[in-house]
Amino acid sequence: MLEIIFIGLSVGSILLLVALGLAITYGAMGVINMAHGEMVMLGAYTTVMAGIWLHLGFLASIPLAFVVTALVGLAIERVVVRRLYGRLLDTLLATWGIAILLQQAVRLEFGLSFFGKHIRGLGPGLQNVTVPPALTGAIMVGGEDVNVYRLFIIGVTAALTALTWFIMYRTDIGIQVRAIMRNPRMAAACGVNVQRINALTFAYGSGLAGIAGVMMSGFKTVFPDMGTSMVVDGFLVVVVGGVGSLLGAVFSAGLLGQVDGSVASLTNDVLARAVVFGLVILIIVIRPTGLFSFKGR
Amino acid sequence: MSIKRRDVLRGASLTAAGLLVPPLAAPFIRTARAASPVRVGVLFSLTGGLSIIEKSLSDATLMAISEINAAGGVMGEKVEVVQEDGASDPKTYNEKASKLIVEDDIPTVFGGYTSASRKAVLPVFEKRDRMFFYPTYYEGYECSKNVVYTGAVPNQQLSNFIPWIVKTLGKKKFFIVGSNYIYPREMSKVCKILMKQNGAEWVADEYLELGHSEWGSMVNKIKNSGCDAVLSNVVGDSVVAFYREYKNQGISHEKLPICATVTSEIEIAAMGPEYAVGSYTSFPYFMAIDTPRNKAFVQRYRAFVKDPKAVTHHALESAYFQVFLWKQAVEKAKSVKPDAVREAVRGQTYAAPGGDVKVDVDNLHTWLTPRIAQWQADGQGKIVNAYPHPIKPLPYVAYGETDTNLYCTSKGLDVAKLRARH
Amino acid sequence: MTAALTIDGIGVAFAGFKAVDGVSLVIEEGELRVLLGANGAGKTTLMDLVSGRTRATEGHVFLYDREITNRDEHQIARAGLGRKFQIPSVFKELSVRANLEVASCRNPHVFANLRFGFSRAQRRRVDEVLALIDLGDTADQPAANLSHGQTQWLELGMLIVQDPKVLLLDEPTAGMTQAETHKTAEIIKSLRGQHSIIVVEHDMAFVREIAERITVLHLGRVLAEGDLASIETNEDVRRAYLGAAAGHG
Amino acid sequence: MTIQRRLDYLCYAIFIVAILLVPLLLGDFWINRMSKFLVYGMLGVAVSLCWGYAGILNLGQGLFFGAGAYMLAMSLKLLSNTSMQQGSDTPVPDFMLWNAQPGAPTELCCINHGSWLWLPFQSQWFGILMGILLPVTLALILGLIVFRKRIAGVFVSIITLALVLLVRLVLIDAQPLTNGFNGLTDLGTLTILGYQFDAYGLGTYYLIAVSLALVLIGARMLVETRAGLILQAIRDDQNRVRYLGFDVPVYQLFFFTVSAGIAGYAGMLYVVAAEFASPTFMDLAYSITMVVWAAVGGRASLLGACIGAILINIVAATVSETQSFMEAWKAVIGLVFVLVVLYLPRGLAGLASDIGERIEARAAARAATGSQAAAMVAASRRAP
Repeated sequence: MLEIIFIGLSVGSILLLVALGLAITYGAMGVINMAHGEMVMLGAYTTVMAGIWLHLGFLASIPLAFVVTALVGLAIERVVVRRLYGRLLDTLLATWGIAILLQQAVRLEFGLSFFGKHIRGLGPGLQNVTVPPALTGAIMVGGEDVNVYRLFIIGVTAALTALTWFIMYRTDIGIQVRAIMRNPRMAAACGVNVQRINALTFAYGSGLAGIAGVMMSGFKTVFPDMGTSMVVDGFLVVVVGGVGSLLGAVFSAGLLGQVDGSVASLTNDVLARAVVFGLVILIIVIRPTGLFSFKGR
Repeated sequence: MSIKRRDVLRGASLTAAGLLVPPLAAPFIRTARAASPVRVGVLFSLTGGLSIIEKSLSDATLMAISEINAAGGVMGEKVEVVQEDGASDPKTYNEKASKLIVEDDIPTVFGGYTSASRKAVLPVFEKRDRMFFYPTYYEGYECSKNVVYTGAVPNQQLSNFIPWIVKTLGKKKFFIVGSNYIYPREMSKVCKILMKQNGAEWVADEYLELGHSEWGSMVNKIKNSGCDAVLSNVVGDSVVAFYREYKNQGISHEKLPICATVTSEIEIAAMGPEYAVGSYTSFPYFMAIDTPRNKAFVQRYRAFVKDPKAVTHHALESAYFQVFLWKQAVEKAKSVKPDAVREAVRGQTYAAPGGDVKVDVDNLHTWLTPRIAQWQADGQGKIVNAYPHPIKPLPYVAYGETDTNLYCTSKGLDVAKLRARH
Repeated sequence: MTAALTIDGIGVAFAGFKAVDGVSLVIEEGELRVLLGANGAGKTTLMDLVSGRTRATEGHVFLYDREITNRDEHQIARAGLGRKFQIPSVFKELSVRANLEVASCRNPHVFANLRFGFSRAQRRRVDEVLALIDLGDTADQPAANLSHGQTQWLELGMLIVQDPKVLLLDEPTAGMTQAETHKTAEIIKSLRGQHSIIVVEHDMAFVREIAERITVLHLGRVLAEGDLASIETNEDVRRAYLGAAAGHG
Repeated sequence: MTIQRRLDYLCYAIFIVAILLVPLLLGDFWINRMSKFLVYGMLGVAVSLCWGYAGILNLGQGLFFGAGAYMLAMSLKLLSNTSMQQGSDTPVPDFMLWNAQPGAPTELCCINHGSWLWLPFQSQWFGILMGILLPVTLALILGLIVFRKRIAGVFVSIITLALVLLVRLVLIDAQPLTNGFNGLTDLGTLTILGYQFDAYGLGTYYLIAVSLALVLIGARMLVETRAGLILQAIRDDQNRVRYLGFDVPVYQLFFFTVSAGIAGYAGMLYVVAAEFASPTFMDLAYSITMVVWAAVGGRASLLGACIGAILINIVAATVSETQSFMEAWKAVIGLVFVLVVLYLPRGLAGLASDIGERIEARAAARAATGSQAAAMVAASRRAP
């Protein structure tokens, strides 16, 4: 029983890890960022590249991945997303295009493969990330083997959630972000530099995805398409939780994770996926605004 | 500002127009081709999720062709390649196959990886009677006169594997796990037959969505199932997550080994060998096969793809040698016509990197040598068991086909035998 | 005289706060009633209750002798009640004429509307109203191109085409210039007699121009009711409304 | 009738004539390929109707497309000779024999649990009927729930998205019934009144081209009715429409269902042209791709969305078959998506109407200056 709860908790934390960045970019900014999964992918590739070219360890890649993906996010915001605020569904389509571009960029080694140049760590194949031995294997807790890496992910997710909460609710920038969330024009009238805050928020959301990428690289496979399925799960979590509600995202990730984990343990993984999708539909039908919601833009 | 925007708009529309005009005209312009009499199609996914494997198959095929051309070509003619991208999507596969066959009028195509892609292109080849060389291990139950199958069928991966696990490793209780599609399900069917024959049993037969990477509950089930070996038919990128989760839940391959039918050098390199050390895979080819011929092959491949760390694997080797089988058939028949190639390729033998192979005269599948390898810390398999010689492919082995009682012969499928079975 | 709209002790509470608390009103057929009240007095909420946007927790609403309490908006509309919103709402991407045409569909069912064009009578009516609201020149432009005042008139025009028995007008002159306000008053006065009308307004000049009978709401209750003169001299109203509304100027 | 509308109708006429004439210029392969692309065009119409006119962004259009495709494919599968060859007397799909337990009866009724569901598909007409009926019914049920609950905007998109993922999952898992991941291949040929629709033949092309023309005209007529006008009003402001007395969910439901029916019909036609049905029809990426086609063409224009879908596919096919773009063509397509959303928010149709307006304005200006010049000339003549 304890094992099942732990698995559910861990599935939930992985969902939350990806959803956290989305909860920021979608919830706070009204941008459906379909390229969020590709940010996760870039984070994972940063880990791969840092290992090969800079001989950086796994843990050292975390801040690096944050910076790299945040910068990419910043660039995307500057070039594309900025022109699309308020056109929710257009952001979906444009970022879908960006997602394809990013996947191809990695697959084609940023175009160098055309000139017969190859960069190790890029290209269409699977990549390897070495996880420090301390994070592999299991430790005994109360007579049960507990997966150390999953514990680590739960810890990182908790820390990032706490950090995000702190930024959003306890700092000046957070107040400005929340002001923009509720009424961007009013916020602008009150002297908030909306453009700057939007750019920072988007970069931060992307950076979180980058960290998620580092985490994923340690136990999933690193390849150019790895992000596609993650972004969908992430959106389901955010929408079920209630757009713009950090607490909602935490709660819904926990809920969907537990449902997935326990159904998978009791029956099978395919049914578990089906139940999760069904549950998501049910929740949106019953509470279209999500479990936790407030009226935003 | 407004002028600027209008300029941008105009620029964009010009770009769009520029992009649109040539394709619109394309169907009407017949480009004059330097018509080599020897043209082949190459159809693998260069984009999309499956390109992680299929790109390497495509590279191996192109390498074989360039080697043939360097050595003077086929019947004195350089082989001309028309390549298309299957885009990891059966719809695209189907469309590109018909492009190669109907539009370009190419008699022989090398390609395909998943069963879904093969099934999507098959009608195109059969209706127009062209040849398709398919390099991937697959589930069997197919008897097309338009396909030369150069990968393993279940009996070539399992007939030695299960008995060896039971007798040599002393394992009696299997947990069967696979991706949720036809190949793993069919493999599991053959496994169960062999388990019964060898006095072993299975405690579970579980499936996961293709591409699924959340293994927490499945590995937990394995741990609590009381099995003493895991038979894995898990495919693709799920494999990496599986082996990692396995170790991270504290299971060791020493006590409870994963015995896999799909895990190849590619996945081992991606997960990091430390997660796989001690586990087993059954394939006709491993990169570690210690012959000068194979070592030279690996070196040539690495040079060809300009990647000193590139790995070779079973489907890749098949993708490579099947081009030579085709070359020999063409030279024997002195024709590239599909009919002629089909008849000439029957019984062709070739000294492939992994050992001798032969196209079966009856069912157009390939004689291969089953091998079992145990994965080592360097990411290579140590071959712990091998047949002394290639064995006959039996695509209907799950339905009672044996060496002496063939269902699929050069005359086609013997329906009566299959019917008797049902 | 028959009662066109009867509101009987209606009320609603939001999280314990009674926004409208047992309001009763009777609008006679053909009457033009002005609803006055400070911000938060419950005017818009009362409109929401009557038109079905908000569900009442107590009381009843009758349109002539038909009860419409807590029905869906479209059922209430079909029963003969039209409403104009405080923030003008028109179909921005449709032409001005199309806006009116939508309102002129008599049969609300989808299959009944699977036909082209509009009857001669409908088209004539649309043209008349276009003339009345002075938008004849812009009839083929998208409604998004209209000025704020024109948008208000277009919405008013849609209500006229819809031809309901009872009209609820929520601040029809909000944001208008003096000339526009005057024009609006003319339009509304031209409707008097054919429709029973409730107007919510702050602009006392406008109220003076159109008002016959006035009801004053305060804190969700009816404070006073009577003609202009009696309301203007009512002590309670002076204290509650004019005092509180001083900020409105 | 305004000039713009007249031009609009002219575009429809040109398009329809073009698709009827184009096969005269094409070889077998391009006829087949264009057949498929016209089906995509039909999907563009369905998306535009739902999204551009009703304001409902359905990210699960693939569900209806796939449902239509599978229904017809099931019938055609039973007509295929591979079903007979694999060791059974009555037509049973080959994969059922393959998945069957040893010793199971080889009858469609009872070879496995649920195989009886295939029984009515022995009639080709049942398959054709279901190809429309199933998507329509699915849309009705889904729409009833969603629109009555006044769920709108991105939430509808998320529900449809989750639904298509759910159905795809179940479809793949029900392998003994559906052949799972491999889909239904080796199909028989659709035969109507003795005529066989060969995938590469002109017959199939014209079946699809005429269907597309009819769907296009039908959809256009539909949005020109009063109901269509009301629908667009709903897209702009639901509440206003409610207060005019219309039952908004019924209108949304009606057009959502029509759109689903078109998508289902497109699915059937696709099966005829491509000769297989696959669970990838229900891939999320495919559904999103359809939406992007419509966006490129112009979501608010039925013809625009239709042409957009066809053009994008021609571009994609051509770029991907250009040797130097072989591996990069998806990046090119991605770039086109981004550029279109940024610079052509109303798609190619918007661009076309802008150009039309500019030409009109310029012509008007020229006419004005022309008459001015003539007046000056006249004036100068009069001068001594």
